[in-house]
Amino acid sequence: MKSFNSNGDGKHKWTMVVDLDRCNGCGACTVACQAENNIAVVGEKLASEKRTMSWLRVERYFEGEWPDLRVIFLPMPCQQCGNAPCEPVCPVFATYRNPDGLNAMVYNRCVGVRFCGNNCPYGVRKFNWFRYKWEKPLQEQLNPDVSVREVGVMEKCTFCMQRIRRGKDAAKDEARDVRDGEVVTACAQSCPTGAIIFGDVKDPESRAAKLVKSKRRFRLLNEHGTEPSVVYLKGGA
Amino acid sequence: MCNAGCGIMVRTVMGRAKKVEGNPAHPVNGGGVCALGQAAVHQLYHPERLKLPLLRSGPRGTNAFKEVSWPDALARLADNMKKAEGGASYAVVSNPHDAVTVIASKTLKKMGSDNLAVQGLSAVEGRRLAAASALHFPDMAKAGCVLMLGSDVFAGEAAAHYGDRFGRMRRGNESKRGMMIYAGTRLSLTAASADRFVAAKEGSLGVLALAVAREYVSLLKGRGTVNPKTAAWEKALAGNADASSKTGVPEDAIKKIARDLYEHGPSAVIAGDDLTAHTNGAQALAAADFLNSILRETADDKDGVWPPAEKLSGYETIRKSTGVPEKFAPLGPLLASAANGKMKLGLIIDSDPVQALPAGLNARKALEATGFVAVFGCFLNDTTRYADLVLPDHQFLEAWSAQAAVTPHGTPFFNAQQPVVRPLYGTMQSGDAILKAATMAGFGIGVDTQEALLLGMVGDLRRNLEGVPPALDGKKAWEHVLQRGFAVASAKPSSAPGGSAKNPEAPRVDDPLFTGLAPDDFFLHPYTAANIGDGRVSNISWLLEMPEPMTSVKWGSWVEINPKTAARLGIADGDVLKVETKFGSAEAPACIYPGIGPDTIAMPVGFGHLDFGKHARGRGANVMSIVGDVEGKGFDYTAFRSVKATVTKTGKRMELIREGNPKGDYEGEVFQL
Amino acid sequence: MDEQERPPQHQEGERRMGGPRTEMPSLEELRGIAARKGQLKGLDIDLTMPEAWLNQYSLSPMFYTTRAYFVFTLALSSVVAWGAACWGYQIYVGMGVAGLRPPIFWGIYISTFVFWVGLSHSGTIVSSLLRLTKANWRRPVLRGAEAMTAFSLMVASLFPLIHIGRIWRVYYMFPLPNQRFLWPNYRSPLAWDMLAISVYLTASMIFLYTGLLPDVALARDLCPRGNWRKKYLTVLSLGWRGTHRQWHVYEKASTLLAVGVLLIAPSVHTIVAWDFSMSITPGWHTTIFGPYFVVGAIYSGVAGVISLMILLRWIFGLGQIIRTVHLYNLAKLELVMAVTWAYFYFVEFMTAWYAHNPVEFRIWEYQWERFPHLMIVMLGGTALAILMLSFHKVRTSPRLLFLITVLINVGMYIERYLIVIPVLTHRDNAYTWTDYTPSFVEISVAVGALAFFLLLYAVFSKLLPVVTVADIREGKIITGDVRIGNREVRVYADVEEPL
Amino acid sequence: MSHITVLGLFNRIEEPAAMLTPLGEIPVAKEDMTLISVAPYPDGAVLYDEHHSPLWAVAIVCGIVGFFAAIWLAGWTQWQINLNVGGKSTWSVPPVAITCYEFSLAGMVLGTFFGMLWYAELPDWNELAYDKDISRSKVGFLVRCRDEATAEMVEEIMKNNNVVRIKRGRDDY
Repeated sequence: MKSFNSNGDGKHKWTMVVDLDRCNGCGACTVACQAENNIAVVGEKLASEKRTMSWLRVERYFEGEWPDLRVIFLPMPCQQCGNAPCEPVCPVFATYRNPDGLNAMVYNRCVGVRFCGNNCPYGVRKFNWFRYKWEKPLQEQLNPDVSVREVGVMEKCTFCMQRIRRGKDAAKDEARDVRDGEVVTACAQSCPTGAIIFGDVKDPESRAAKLVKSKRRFRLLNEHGTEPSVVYLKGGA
Repeated sequence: MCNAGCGIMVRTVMGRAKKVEGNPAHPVNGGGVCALGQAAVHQLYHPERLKLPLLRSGPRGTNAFKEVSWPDALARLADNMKKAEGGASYAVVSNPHDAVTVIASKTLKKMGSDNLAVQGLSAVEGRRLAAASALHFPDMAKAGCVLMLGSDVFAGEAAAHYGDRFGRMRRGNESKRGMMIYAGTRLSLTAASADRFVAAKEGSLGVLALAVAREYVSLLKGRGTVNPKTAAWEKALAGNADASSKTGVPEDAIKKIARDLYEHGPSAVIAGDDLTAHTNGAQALAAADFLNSILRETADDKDGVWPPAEKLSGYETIRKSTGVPEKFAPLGPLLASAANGKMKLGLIIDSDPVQALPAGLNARKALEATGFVAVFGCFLNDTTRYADLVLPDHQFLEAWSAQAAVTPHGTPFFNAQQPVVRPLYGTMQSGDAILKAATMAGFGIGVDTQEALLLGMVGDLRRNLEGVPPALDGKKAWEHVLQRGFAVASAKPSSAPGGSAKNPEAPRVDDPLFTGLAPDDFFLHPYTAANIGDGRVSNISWLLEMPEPMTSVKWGSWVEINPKTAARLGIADGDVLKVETKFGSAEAPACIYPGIGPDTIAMPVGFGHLDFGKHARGRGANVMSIVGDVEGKGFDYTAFRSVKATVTKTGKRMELIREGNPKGDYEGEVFQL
Repeated sequence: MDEQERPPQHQEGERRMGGPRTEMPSLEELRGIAARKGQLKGLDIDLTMPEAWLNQYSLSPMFYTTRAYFVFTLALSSVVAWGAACWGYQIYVGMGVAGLRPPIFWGIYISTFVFWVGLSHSGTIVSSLLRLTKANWRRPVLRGAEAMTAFSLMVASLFPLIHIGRIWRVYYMFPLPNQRFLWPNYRSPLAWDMLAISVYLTASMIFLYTGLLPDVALARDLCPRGNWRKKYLTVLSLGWRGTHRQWHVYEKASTLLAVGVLLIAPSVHTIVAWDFSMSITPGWHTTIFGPYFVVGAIYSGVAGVISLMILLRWIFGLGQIIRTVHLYNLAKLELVMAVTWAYFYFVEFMTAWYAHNPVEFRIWEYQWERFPHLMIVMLGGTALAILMLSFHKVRTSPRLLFLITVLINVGMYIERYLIVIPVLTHRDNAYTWTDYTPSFVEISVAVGALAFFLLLYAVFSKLLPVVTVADIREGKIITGDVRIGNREVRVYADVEEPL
Repeated sequence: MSHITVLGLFNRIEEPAAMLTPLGEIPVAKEDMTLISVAPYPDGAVLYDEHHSPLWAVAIVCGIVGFFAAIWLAGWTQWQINLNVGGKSTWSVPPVAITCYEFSLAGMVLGTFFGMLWYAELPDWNELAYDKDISRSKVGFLVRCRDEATAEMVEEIMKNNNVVRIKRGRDDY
């Protein structure tokens, strides 16, 4: 049964650093994610029921009153928690922590009890309420590296697992380690302000590894003991 | 899709475009791509794209067409070109720097007309095109403090560019954090990221610029910074004592801005629509320039906030070699003369003037009165309703093209673009179609295809591009540029004047004028939302489903209203409001939005298409249809924020589709940020 | 002989309470009914035999079917069919037809599940507790209570199936050996839940069946030749004869089963509570949930038993067997549970309110803001129950008892709704707050489930004896009247030697 | 060895109770007598149960079997499918404990039930000495006789004790 763990060698710990001081809330990451991960567009009616499938959203919080307003943008992907609350509640091992430090989601195993969604304090898990269709010829755009999810399964941000795998395969072919910056998630790649930095914190020279030591670092809802892999850097001077 | 000229790369698998990625080396976007750019692949595979030329079969205004063959369509276009020889033709394009614009411009000239206009050309953009001054190209990334005068750069065009520069400014260097102050009339997306938001009255930002300048100069004096011009500046700015009451910004807030600009330097001012979209816009822009000139002259600019004049001169070189027009016809007079029946041929290229231009400009009437209207584009839209011929264009991922432009921080560049996928349908590139028809009509410009034109361009250009070996011939040089996607124009010593070397002259800023129905009407504040931009992409479901960052509304338009005002008028979130101006009325649901002043309402542009595919048709209200014609002076632009509106409840309700919870977004402290 | 043929004396206490609602029909009357309605035509009961009335009474629900019953069953069946169709539609189209939306992944399917699991609790707990304590008034109540457990548990166990997104992959949750390393995760509370529910369902079915065994044999014997029931009754009775040996083992087994079931039942509802409290969701993650759920379950279950008993009395005219004294005793038990339950409410709300944990407090506020009517029904229902059940008059009035117990269960349903929903709508992440309204499909399925429960009961009453004849007989055997001075009292023999 | 069984039906429990002494004199052993009734009579009302049926032991053994089955199932699962879920330890105790509890009780209940059937010699659908009137509150008293002579003597005693009906059978229990 060791085959479960064979898709990672445990050499990496992928981490996303989100610099809130840089994030300007433009939402490019959201659409990049949508394009990369075959995320269905649900349409107006389902959107009005808040059933959008986006894996990454930019939350916006207001503080104060006109004209002394302060706004905080908070990009919210799956936090890939170290002690993920979503994992132990799954009755069929559809989600587990892989040796690369990611919350892997095995769509094929999922039966759709949705406990993981309830237990996620960040609210980043999405459920396939329906069979979503791609109107022709939009299906031509679908990324062949990412499966299109069936009705009745949970899905969520994977830290662009397919890109990680591609990067690792390329590195393996050339018999070297993965270089910093070789693997970037779609959101990090598209982010105009460079607010999202993706990397391997086990590589001490990586940008992410350096940034997670920043004095501005904090993690969301860490009081739940979830140990997220997404580290935020506090905004403001 | 947009005019910013970002460098993009497209990941393709088996001949299918999958994903748009930024070109990390490109001077505009530096590797990032905005949401609109990402959606290019969606546009490419959009189910509602046009596949064959369409000839009008019903009355105008109905979008009733029959399909015709390309030879037939081109013959008709050529016929009408012949008929319109002389000054009786015009063209509207969306991108001033694009190859198709060059073709349109050259063809029109051949036909004896110089009526080439750009849709939606804002004052800032117009000024930038005509710029000879580094004053308009401060680099935010290098600035220690930047004052945004109503410029919502993160939601407008070149969002990726400004995002990139902003990121660098803030945390390019962990030890030195750039500061951003935003002065404006609405808490825009850019204002949300600013360190300080200063709320000013509608149309008063020019006055604010002068007031800040005055405080800045007095600071200079007080702290003993010696500048020969200080006295002159002081004199020029002497008459702005009542700025605080005119702008609604308290005196100490103005002083604080000046102090920040002084202390955190090098500083710069970036002006935007809040400043210019009023009747006093030209003066206000001059005021902002004035402030910029002071900042530039007093700055210790070792970081290079201000581009050197010779760098900018490269733009003139590539502009000339590529044939990008220097000046465009002002839209207002052009459309007015078309409306008077003086135009026999109109070419509308990749733009939608009927939907996107203020109702006061009467684009619809102009098209109706034009003898023959040919529309080039990928989709049927509001403008094609008035077209005689619709010529389906390649989506840009299928097309050869090039742009010659200058980045907002003053780097002139030349973009070379090749098709990433084979054309899906029997479409033809607009440039090719125009060239073919023009050749048939006898107005040929010497090249047959857009691709040939591009080769010709590079032939002229190659010696002016950095990194292109001079030994390469035109074709090789083009391929060389294509490999990188772009080339930066090399700087040459130039005699062009850099900056405002002249003695300062006191800019004067008049009070803004407003067309309104009653004195206590609301200021109407149309703005560009970050999700669908100016409306050219509002048929793309990815973008419609992306929440507008500030309101988090998706799939529809809205009227932003201050919570207190709403409470006073008994308006609840989702109540459908009727917004009425002198020019008409529009209905949209209310969105209680804390980031807007109590005397203002704001509406996003780009909605309310009459026809733009099933996603855009009839979605929301088109705010431009109720915006008027108070013409600005000095540049070609419209003072589209000079309208006042009344707001009434219709009694209907329409729940806004929001991503976030309107109550919950005030409870951010849960995260202990 | 005469003495036994005579209808049983009313108990002393009962007479004080105003006596039974229906007078015992005389033998002649019984014969008359039999002749008139043809109901006993085939039924092989010799009405001249001693205690024939007992056989008649306990078996007549099986053999005597009115037109109203058919109409009622048909109506129930159509509701069930509609609910099933809605479920089918949901499977075909996707879970989206429910009103769920992120982050509200559990809706009324789960609250209904908890409700039915809760309702299932008292059946066996009451039954086994009364068995173990040898409470003699238990006897007529047993079957109804046990059947209620079995059926409500069957209905409850449907809900996880209705609720899951890919019902066609449900076997992933079972430990079935396979080649693909698909194995359930025992660290998930849902796996515990599934385990507990299936164990409880098995145990309560066995408990019900064991109790049924002698009565099935009775029905087999009394079933007329050629009646279609004969066959399955013969098979189900397993050849039970009632030898001394069989009775002896049976008694032992009953006691052991009662112990087993009594140990399983609280664990089941504790585990159902852990489905919630093992999460880290504020408002669910509380240590009180285990006992809170168990007490709530017994509270709602006893109310369910009372309602059902009264329904049985009314529908099958069993007033002679399920007498007011039984309802009176159950109502006393229910009063105790109501008070305990009120205490739990107090503890729960007090901590949330006083500690002012921001997330929990917001949920509390939201509950009052969004569901004030539900909160009032829920809290007021319990208060009213305590108030009313304190009155002797109420405890002896089936009509009032029925109203109160139904109100209690309505309140308990609301309680489950308010446990599941507001916690999910107002999570840690304020940006994701949203609202939930059950969709038409969800409501249809929930109503269909109620109808299914009633239908199961209705069908059960036609297939198997709905009253425990053997236990009542046993009660009669060990009962005698003793005269103390001028008063005759009924006494029960306890034949087992005390220590 | 073939037996003859005699089943007498009585109206009251006192009548078979009174027959014990005469029957003992024939002699008929206590093991050859049994009472068949529609409701349980207390032990000793007529007879005592002579058989030892340690049902509780069966229940406990089955419970223990369930316990170890659970350890095997939940424990083995965790050991073999060693996936990190939510940072829970590789061999997490609470799931095993809960599974053990449930399985033990399930084992106990199932053991009790099947043990009951075993000791009660059920199911047995053969035509056994029985009468439907037992379900109508008659008390049946069944005596197994070695030979015809004994059977006749037993019948005689039954008749002396107000028997309602007598049935004869062979090879019963």
